[in-house]
Amino acid sequence: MKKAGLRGYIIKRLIYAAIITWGVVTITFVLLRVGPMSPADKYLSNMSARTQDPAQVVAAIEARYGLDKPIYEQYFDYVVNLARGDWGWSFSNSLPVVTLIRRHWVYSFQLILLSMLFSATLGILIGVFSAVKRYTRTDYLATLFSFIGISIPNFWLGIMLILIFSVQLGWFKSYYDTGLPMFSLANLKALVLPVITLGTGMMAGYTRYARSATLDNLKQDFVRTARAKGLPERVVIGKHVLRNAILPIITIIMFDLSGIVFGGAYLTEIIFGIPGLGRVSFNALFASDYPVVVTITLIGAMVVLLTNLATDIVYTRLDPRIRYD
Amino acid sequence: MNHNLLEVKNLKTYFFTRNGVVQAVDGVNLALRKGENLCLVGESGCGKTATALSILRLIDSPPGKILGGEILFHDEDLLRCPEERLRQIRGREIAMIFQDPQSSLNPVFTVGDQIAEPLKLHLKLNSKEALERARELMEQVGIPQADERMKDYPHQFSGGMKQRVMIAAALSCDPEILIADEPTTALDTTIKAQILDIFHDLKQARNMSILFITHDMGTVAGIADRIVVMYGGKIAEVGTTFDIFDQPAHPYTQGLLTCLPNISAQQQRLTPIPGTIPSLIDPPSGCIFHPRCPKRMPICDQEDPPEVFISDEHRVVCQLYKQPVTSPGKTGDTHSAQ
Amino acid sequence: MKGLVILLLMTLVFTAGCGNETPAPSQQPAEAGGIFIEGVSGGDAETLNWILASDGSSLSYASYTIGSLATYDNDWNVVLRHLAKPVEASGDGLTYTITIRDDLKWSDGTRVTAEDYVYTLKNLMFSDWLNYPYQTDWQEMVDGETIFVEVEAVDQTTFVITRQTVDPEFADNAIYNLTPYPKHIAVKYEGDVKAFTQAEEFNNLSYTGNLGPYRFKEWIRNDKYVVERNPDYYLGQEDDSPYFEQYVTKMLGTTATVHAALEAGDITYSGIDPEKVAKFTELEGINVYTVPTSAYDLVIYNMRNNGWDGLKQKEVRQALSMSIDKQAVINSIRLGFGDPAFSFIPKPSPWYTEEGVPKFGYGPLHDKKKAKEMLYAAGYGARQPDGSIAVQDKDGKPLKLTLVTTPGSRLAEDLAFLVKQELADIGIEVEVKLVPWPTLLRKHVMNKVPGSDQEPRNNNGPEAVSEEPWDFIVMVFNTHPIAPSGSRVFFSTEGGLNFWGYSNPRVDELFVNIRSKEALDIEARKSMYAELSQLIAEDQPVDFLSFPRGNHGFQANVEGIDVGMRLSWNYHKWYFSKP
Amino acid sequence: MTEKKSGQISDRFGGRRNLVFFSGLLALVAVILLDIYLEAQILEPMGYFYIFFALVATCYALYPLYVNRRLTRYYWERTRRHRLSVLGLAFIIFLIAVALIGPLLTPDPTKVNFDKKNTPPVGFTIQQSVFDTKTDQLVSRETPGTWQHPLGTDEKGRDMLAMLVSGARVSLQVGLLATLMAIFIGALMGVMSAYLGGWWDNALMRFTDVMMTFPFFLLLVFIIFIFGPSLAFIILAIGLTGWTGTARLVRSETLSLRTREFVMASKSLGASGARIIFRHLMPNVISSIIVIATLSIPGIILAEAALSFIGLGDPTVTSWGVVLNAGQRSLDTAWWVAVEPGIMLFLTVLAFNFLGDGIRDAFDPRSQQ
Repeated sequence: MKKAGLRGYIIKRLIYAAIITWGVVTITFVLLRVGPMSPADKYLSNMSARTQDPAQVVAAIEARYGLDKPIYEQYFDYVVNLARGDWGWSFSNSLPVVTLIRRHWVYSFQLILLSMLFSATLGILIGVFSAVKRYTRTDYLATLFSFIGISIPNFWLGIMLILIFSVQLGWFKSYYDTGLPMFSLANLKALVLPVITLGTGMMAGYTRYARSATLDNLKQDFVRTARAKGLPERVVIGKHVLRNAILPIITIIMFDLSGIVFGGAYLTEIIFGIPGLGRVSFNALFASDYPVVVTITLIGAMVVLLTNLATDIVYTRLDPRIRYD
Repeated sequence: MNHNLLEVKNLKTYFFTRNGVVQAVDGVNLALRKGENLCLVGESGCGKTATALSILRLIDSPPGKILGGEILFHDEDLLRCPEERLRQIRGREIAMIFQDPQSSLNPVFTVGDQIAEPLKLHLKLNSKEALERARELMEQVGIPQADERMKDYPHQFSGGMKQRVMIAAALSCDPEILIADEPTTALDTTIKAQILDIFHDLKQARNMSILFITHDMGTVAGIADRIVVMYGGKIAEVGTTFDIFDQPAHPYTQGLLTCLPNISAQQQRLTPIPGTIPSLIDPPSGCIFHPRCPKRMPICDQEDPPEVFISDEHRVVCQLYKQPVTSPGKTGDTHSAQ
Repeated sequence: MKGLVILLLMTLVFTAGCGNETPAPSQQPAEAGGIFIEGVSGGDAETLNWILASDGSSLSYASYTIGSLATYDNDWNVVLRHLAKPVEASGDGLTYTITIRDDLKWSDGTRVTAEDYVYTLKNLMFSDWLNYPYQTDWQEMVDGETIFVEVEAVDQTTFVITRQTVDPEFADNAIYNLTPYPKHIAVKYEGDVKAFTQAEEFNNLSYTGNLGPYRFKEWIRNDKYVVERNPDYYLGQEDDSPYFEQYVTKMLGTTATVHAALEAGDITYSGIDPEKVAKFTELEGINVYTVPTSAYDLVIYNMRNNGWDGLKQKEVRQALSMSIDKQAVINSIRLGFGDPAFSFIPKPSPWYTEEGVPKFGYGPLHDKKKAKEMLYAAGYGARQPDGSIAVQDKDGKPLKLTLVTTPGSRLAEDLAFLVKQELADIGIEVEVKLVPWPTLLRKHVMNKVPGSDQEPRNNNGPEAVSEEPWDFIVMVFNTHPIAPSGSRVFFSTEGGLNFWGYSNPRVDELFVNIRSKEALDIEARKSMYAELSQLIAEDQPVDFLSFPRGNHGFQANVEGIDVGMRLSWNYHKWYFSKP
Repeated sequence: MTEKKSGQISDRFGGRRNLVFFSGLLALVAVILLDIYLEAQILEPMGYFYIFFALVATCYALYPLYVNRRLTRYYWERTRRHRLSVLGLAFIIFLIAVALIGPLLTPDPTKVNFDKKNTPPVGFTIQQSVFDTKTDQLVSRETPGTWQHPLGTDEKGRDMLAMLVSGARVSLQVGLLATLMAIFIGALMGVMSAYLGGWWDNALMRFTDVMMTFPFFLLLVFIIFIFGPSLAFIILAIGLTGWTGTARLVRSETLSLRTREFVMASKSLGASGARIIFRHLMPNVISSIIVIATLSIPGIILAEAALSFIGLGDPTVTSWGVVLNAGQRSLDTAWWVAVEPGIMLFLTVLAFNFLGDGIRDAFDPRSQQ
């Protein structure tokens, strides 16, 4: 009964995921084709090229990128090629989009990973602490801090950090060097400001979630039971409360990926010149290199979809209370 | 010789809420003797639970705060001992069971773990030993297939079974005192009877002192040795089961008893106590029961009622009994409320 | 530096130029070692498959590994590169004989032959299927028809180019920039544009053998482009050059980041904003070199039918130019790092002249009062009771004109707002519209005759107009100082980039003459350029503002730099001094 | 007789208020279509937004607030308990005043003056390189702040104060109008989905899922880039991409309400679908909508600022993001250009967050204590 319910639930989620994937792919195709700049237009933005016969140029360039076929055939090719792992050819980088992404995703991943580690650890710590010390000055300070953290525009924070620590104090001047190992000291140092930039907002959010989740659970009867058993407070909080509070927090962290993290990482990479997918996408956008932009957006969507799916499924394992029907 | 295992003296526990100060427990005295089953009865919100929680200092703070009094356990004042010492007592010497087994068990740990937890903590058993002991305890409280079921999570148990788990966890370290805060309230009638049976057996088998808190006079009759009746954060009447049921002195106790369906008396209707429970933020002056009291006297809203000993074991706090039977001077329960 | 000089490439990014100071020659011998890092704030290149590239960065990236036939030094002398000897032009200016070195090799060891060049020209650059963007450099008009020049291989190292019309600047404009593709590899992709675009050898320059001082190592898009020392470099056989282990182009996002990196010593070289020059000059470890450039900024007047009518009158254009202060541009925007521009020929060019060139907006001809008088005379003003002139449209309404430029470039924005400020002084209100480059091209530059089924082009004849109306556009153009005749695309009536609709028969004639037999005579050409300068400055189809100077900051341990307009012409000989 | 008839008509729409709203909406759409058809600018695009905003605000905020004065007062009392939310509200009112009146008092924010460039705010003095025409040299000149430009000037000598005031107007416009768009679409989707149920519900919710799956900002950037950055379009695009959360919430609220007795009761009395939706469901989810609207505003203001910051803002308006973008470029020469708009942005977002938090607590039945 239970097993069947779980399997049914997972199958249902997978079917949804498939439908959503199809929707996402279709929308990206539409975006790709409504773009007013075709690669031919892009080519023609070089004014010297403009002296040639435009019709001939357009035909030649469209042939270069397979855009001369009827639209339904293009759609079909697009879907099939995506499935085959052929994500098109960058208009302005002279290489397959897939190669470009394979090169750059790690930098985004590193930034996001470090920021999440930083923000989740600190955020949960502060949130739990603030809940335990609720209605004290510490708590109010933590709450105010989280309000500030949520409200501070992260791109502005990035600039301010540069202004203070890089321009005025001269502490963090180095740039991220792809020639060095990803976790080399120099690169980690170069990532300090970006991680704070991206992490502060998230941390503030997690502080709030952690505080309210901890408060919710602190009110629960089982906390009293645990105390009545004579457990020290740190075990009561650290084991009984946190174990219950952590699931909703993790869910929120996972769901955060879509809006806050990707948007934030995008801006952070641009501000700090980290060669991740955000910066690639940004540069590609201004080069009107739509296949790259669209594919990165698509990847973002798929990451969101998969993490949500994974979170849902893992949740069923982690939280014994969940019922699947 | 002091045969009181636990003495609560002049306990005051207030809750400081946004709307005002709730005087949940206001000068309560009571004593639990070795091997007895003491029942604390009263309507909801009269301070029973707050009293019980105060004993182990489990009041949520804020908003609750224990303002004064003493709680003597083996002549040690639990209100003044360090937190560290208190933790050694909790679960080891004084265990507690709560009203709602549903929420009192942590949903994300297996019941086996939760029963074994105090064993590991207090008796320093290793995991294996603790789990083995937990299994035995589960069998003792009548959970079938304990082997299997200890790996289950609370939500896979029925309400009655959960309460058995709670009891097993409370009993794990063989405490001297068991405080049971309305352990049967959330249960069906038939399950309730089974749980009460366990309590009955416990007293027989282990000679354990039990502080049993309930609002249900019917439950009380079956298991109590002595009864404490509380009203509005204060003690109304204390006496043996026989005293209370046979010669209830306080009008409130009398009221409670008339509420009870009495089959032998062939009553047609239950007589509820008229009026509602008073606000403990702004309690009525004088006797707190006077607005609802059928035997109200003019003095009742003027003066605090005195504590009167009707017999050695039977005392009542009411103006009706103002001509005091002089106290024979037995120690223990006789501290004045003032 | 960038071996291929891109002619007339309209760009908002300045390339480096020429010099006015020479560092003391170093005592130390050059020695290989160290990594040279150039910091840039702009975007990345598009492709290393240079024939497909439509941007300057791509050509410059490729030039590190492949080089061209020749380049220029700071005195504009031709310096041979792949050439074994100077290009021999026949007396009638129609035949060019080109002899390449015999020690040039592809990566697979095969020799680079004249046939490779001929193939590259005929089968790739002149082909329909590849659409080489700069085909016009190799075309000529014969009997009203545009045809390609003739190319023929003579032997292993010699090939001949034959023209039917004379162009004295053909070598400068086209031949010296020529770079070959290996025929034996390229034939595999012939005719298949997709395969050619995606060909791995071409996209990572793995074929370039000993043709350039460096070899391709790594390209991380939007981050850095790395080339490493080529030990086989044909010029390095005697002097062991180049001396850097690697030459890195590092993209750093904003100029602020670039400046910080230079100051921190993370990079070796970068351009420096005028505001920062004083600061970097004072820094111990940094040398700042200021050199002229061949780019100029300008305000273009729309003389087509969708611009303000007044702009069609020469006097009105002169009046407007007269009220825009060139010195203010140089002082406030460039902080002094610039020279006033009066015509399209930059000052270091041998063809530069000021004789007879009116200097609107400079010195005595910067006169707002006189400008108003001229506008009044042209019918665009009313005399006020107090004798002053209120500038207004013919119908008596106040003048409101639109200036279009691209956002994101601080320079263009500053220029636009300065023009707005200057014209506000004579009573013309200017609305500044910031439009992204592609949109600007599509909506404001490209034009066609209304109602016709023409494909929009940059110049579709005098009747054509752009989709959106506009009055001024602020842009930056570039001129080849040795061969400025390429500017005919801007200023002749039929010029492919004359999108503002300028037409002067005498100018057209001069541009034709400059590419004819009579111009083979240097003096004759000089006088033609002088007349062109005078005519265009007189007509003011555009208001030339300034030729900026570039500021370049190097770590002080970089030796061997020949400071000048062509700052990096010998960059393979730069080296780090030992501490 | 006629009164009865009009009553019937309005009943079909779920009350007179809805009738007024839909007539207004219809008229607006007609004018827009006419505008497109005639290719004549009857109104600026922003004008339509304002009319729409006023229509919604009157029908669904001001009017009910006025009619239910007691309830309004009750919620106000509850909101007021949060001192921070009152503070937030005060700042927002101040900002609205600045946006409305400020432009009349400050100079033209687009007026450049290169002689006065990079003037620091009052009380600060900086050293900057200027070109000295007398010596033809680059000299370092001490530039003190002046009261003429209390907050300083930017690299083109534009007055920072004037630009910030203009930015306040833009941010509030975007924040309020785009939120309204998003909430309106979201609420409509949510209620429809819940009410229609079955296949429709499934389709609408999967579509919501698809939209939710896209990283919001990346999608927004792309759409704005493709269709061009004008303020009206930015508002539209944010509205069209930012509705998903509202749709989800409204759907679940409606679903839980749909089975309640009063809906059952009116169904059994034969009420029409529209009547049930507008008369019974909408008013009951409106408190959730108000809460989510207040809490969405800061995110939307930030989205516009971020777009402007990366160069995709409307170049014809001076928004805080645009100034910030310029400020980033001159970080090492004129720090205040980046600092000042950021502080305004931060305070505005903070104020809306404070207010939103207060309103949420006020409307949350769980925080009854």
